[in-house]
Amino acid sequence: MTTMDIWKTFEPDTYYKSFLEKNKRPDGRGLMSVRPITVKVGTITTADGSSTVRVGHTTVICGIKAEIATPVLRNPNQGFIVPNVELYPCCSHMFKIGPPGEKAMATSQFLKNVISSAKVLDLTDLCIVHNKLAWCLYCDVVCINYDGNLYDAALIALMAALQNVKLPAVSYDEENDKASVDIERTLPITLKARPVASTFTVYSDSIQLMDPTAEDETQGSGEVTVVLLENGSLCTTHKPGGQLILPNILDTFVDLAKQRVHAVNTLIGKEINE
Amino acid sequence: MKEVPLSTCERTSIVSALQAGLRYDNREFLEVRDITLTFGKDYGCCTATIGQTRVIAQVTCEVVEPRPSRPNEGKLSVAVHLSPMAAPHFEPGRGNDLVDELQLILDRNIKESRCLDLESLCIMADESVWHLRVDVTVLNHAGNLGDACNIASVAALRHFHRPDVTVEEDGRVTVHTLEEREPIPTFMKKVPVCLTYAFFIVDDYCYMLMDPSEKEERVMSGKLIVGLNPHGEITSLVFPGRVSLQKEQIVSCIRNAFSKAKSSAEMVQKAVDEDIEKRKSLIKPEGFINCLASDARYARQRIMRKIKTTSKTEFKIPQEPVEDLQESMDEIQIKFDPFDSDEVTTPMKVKQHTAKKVKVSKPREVASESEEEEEEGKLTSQDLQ
Amino acid sequence: MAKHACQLNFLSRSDGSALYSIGNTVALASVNGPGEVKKSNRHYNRSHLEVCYSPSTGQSMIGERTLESVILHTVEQVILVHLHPRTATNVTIQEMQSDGLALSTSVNATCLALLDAGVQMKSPFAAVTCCLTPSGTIIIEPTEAELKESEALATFVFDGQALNVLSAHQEGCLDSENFYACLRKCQTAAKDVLNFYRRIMEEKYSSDKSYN
Amino acid sequence: MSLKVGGAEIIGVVLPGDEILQFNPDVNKERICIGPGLRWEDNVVRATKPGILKKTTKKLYYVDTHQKRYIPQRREFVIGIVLKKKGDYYTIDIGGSEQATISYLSFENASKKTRKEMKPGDLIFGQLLVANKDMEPEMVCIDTYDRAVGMGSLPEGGIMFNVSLHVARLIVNPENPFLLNISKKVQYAIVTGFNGRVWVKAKKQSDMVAIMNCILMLEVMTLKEANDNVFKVFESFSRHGLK
Repeated sequence: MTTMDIWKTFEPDTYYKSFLEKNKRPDGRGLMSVRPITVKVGTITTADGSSTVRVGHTTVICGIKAEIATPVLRNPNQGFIVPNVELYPCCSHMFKIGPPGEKAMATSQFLKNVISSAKVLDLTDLCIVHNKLAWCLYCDVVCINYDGNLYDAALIALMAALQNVKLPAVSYDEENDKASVDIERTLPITLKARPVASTFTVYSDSIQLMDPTAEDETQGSGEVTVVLLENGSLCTTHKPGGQLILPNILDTFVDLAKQRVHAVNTLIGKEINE
Repeated sequence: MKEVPLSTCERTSIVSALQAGLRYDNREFLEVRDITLTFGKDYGCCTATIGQTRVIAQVTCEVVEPRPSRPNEGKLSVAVHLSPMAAPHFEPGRGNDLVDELQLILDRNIKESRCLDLESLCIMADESVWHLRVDVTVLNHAGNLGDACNIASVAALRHFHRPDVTVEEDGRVTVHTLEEREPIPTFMKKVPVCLTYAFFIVDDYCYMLMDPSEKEERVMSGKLIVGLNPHGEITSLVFPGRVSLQKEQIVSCIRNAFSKAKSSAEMVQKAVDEDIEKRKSLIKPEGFINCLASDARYARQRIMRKIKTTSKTEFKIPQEPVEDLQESMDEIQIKFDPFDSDEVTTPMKVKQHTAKKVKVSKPREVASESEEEEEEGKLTSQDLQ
Repeated sequence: MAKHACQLNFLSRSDGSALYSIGNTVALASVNGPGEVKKSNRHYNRSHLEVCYSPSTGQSMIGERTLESVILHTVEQVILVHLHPRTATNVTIQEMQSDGLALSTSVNATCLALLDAGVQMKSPFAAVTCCLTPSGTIIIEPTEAELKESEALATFVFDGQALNVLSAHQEGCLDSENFYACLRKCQTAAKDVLNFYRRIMEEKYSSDKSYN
Repeated sequence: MSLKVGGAEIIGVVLPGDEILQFNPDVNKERICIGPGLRWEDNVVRATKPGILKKTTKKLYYVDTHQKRYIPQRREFVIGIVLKKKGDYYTIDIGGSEQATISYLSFENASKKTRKEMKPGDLIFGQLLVANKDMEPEMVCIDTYDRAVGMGSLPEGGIMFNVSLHVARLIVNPENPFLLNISKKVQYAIVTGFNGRVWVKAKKQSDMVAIMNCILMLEVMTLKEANDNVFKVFESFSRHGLK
């Protein structure tokens, strides 16, 4: 064990603070710089759409399975999209075996919220036959390695996987009330918006960190996530408690997030086109 | 959090008060606490209070497929929830004996008694029926949850109106919102009533109480919960062990229950009908806002009413000279903190103040005993006679 | 602004409780603690906080769990947890009547229940919900019908000292200009809510003054 | 110990976070004391609890809060319920977050040979010797001179009930006009613990229950109202006395 490791083990707080005083983080980044992102699509061949995303060390896989379902009575011309996030103990010691914990549930709800707020999909596009058949997209997001900033990584993975989805054509025979699926002919789904999330950890009134690692998250108190669309409008702000923030700090967050939207979306676009 | 333990003193004093013929809240043995029913903004939402016990019931409905064995009958289910709100020692999301008992009572009383015409809940035989679900949540546990849960769920069910439906040609059901079409009321054939009797066995003598409070429930030897309806039918009898009763006692219990059932059922019917009438005449129902009174306010009302009903005559203050009182007070106003005080006070011989002593002693002796207690500045006693 | 109403000390068995209503939304919150804690939840340096939200209909789903986590993190920041190590504080919220403002009503009910219980905290907190209509106007504390029509909905929780943002929750798209307009409007509304709290507490203690 | 009612100046109702006063020990030479419900941080004294801010003549500031949950404080007198015997100690429930302990030697005239025997469920009136946030509370039934001074296990035949802590603080004072008012009707002995437990003993069962109901009135009424109603409560119970 080096001296630095010992310091980190025994006095994690002062160890961490000493970096911040020099406007650096333990991994060498500045306070507002982000980690490199890599995106791969089609990594799961059995799924209808999939992606693997790495944000620094955080690795997330998203697989989308399309199933045919019956629309609900209230909305007879709409399909479904069901995001679900799983955090297994293999990705971090923070998570335990058993029913989904608070973090997994919050992330699932966050994804659901973003999809509906940003109107990522027109659910009527997923309807095959009015009041009879519609697509149901099960989007399972699994974290393989957790090193902070799950919200950003999960949303990037979900968006990349959605763009990778190819739905088979379905023909419906009205007389026999039978549907047949043509696996040869597949069509991508059209996305109406491509939101990108940016998460910040609030350390103190004057220090905020963009794209936090797991260490940043434990040292800081509370996260703020802003989700922006390409046109710059805010589609979700999520701040579940934690340290107080002044309204003008939100301003800087939004400005920084705007730059990120473009970078992330070009990255996904490039990968999809390859 | 664990439940606060019950001391021997609390246990014995309740029993000895019963032996003296009175209950802590000055009720008769067979007197029930006040019952109030309040309805929410939506149909099928009702809170019931019995004294400080408070329960909320909410009815929801959905269209489901019927059971293959009963293709033309709707479904009805009741679920009881106990959260730490009811009392700190309940754990969220975990069942306990009390929940099981309440669930059993409600299942038998409401579901299995077939008080609701389930056939009227059928939309299309074999295809779709209504499933009514009653969720009962206990908000405050101050004894007799069985009666409270029963009354709340019965009132909520009677109050409930389900949305109107039309069946399409292809067999699909369209549910209309309440704005589109008048909703349909539920039809309840018989109003189930639930009454709880608590038994205290003291020296071969059995005291029977109705509507036990939480403290009485913790002390009692056993209880009998009678589920019945005013048409003379018993729907359930729950008699959790711990006490053995004579046949006559149970019979008298049930006879008493039947005499009360009618008024209880009418009370529920009246409250529901009044609220529904109001809804028809008013444009907007008020809901819970401003019409739910807190437990503290109920307690206050109860005290005031008790006082008013009993004291018509002017009360006479005992003719004790005020100076005497002052004197005795001066004697006993010595205070000190054993940790702070440096003054040496004469050590006091501490007597065991037994119950017997107080009873047989002359007033003066009691006074001297109280004076000793006064030395600590924590105990007060006034002797005036 | 919709009408706020509150009743303290609503339940006799809880250490603190409050029935709170904004418009037609009614929530009941109860607080117990600081009390005994289970071994598995025991922290050597702070009180364990648990929030449980139960909807009026059936079991709690993922939406309710998110609500719980928002309230938990908000309360955790405000109450002085380090003053009572090895204890537990339970907050239970019951939805009584819903009209679209479940989050802000529950947060405000929680705050008043904490005040009623006398739990030590840094400052009170107030939640305000607003929505943006398609025509671009901002409605503070809308009804459910208004929410259905609206483009976006935002809820902010402010602390009582400097009106800084404790929690924020947004659904639907807002451009940054509208976002700040919402934030400012909610901030002004929060002042009224905090004044309302003060009035409620003064009422509670008004009887006490006559003791002396 | 008990606070003299009227001995403190009432400043007003405060909410947590309210600034009470600026106090910088380097600048301000006069000393102040801050009591429960207040916190000194960054040279500002702020309230942490809602309640009535009071100030005594000795510049002691404190917030008088209505609450039900007891948080043990050193030197306070409490009524505990014996839970079990554990070696040389009894564990006692005092209504706090942790169980208190009492050594069997902490009773008057107790020695290793003549140890005090108590059964689970017995009531005990004692004082807290140790009570802070980091330690288990410890109770004693003797003062520094090894005298019981009224502490010890409570005799049989009384009646015990719970009240809010502010009601307990109110009636802990024996000069309280309310208690005196009750005493015009019956003679009784009362023991009040700061943890909100009250033990009352009188000759007749009906009197004890009536006293309990009188004291419970304070929960929902002002002192004046309750005082006016004391005799009416006794009247309503008197019919039982005849039985």
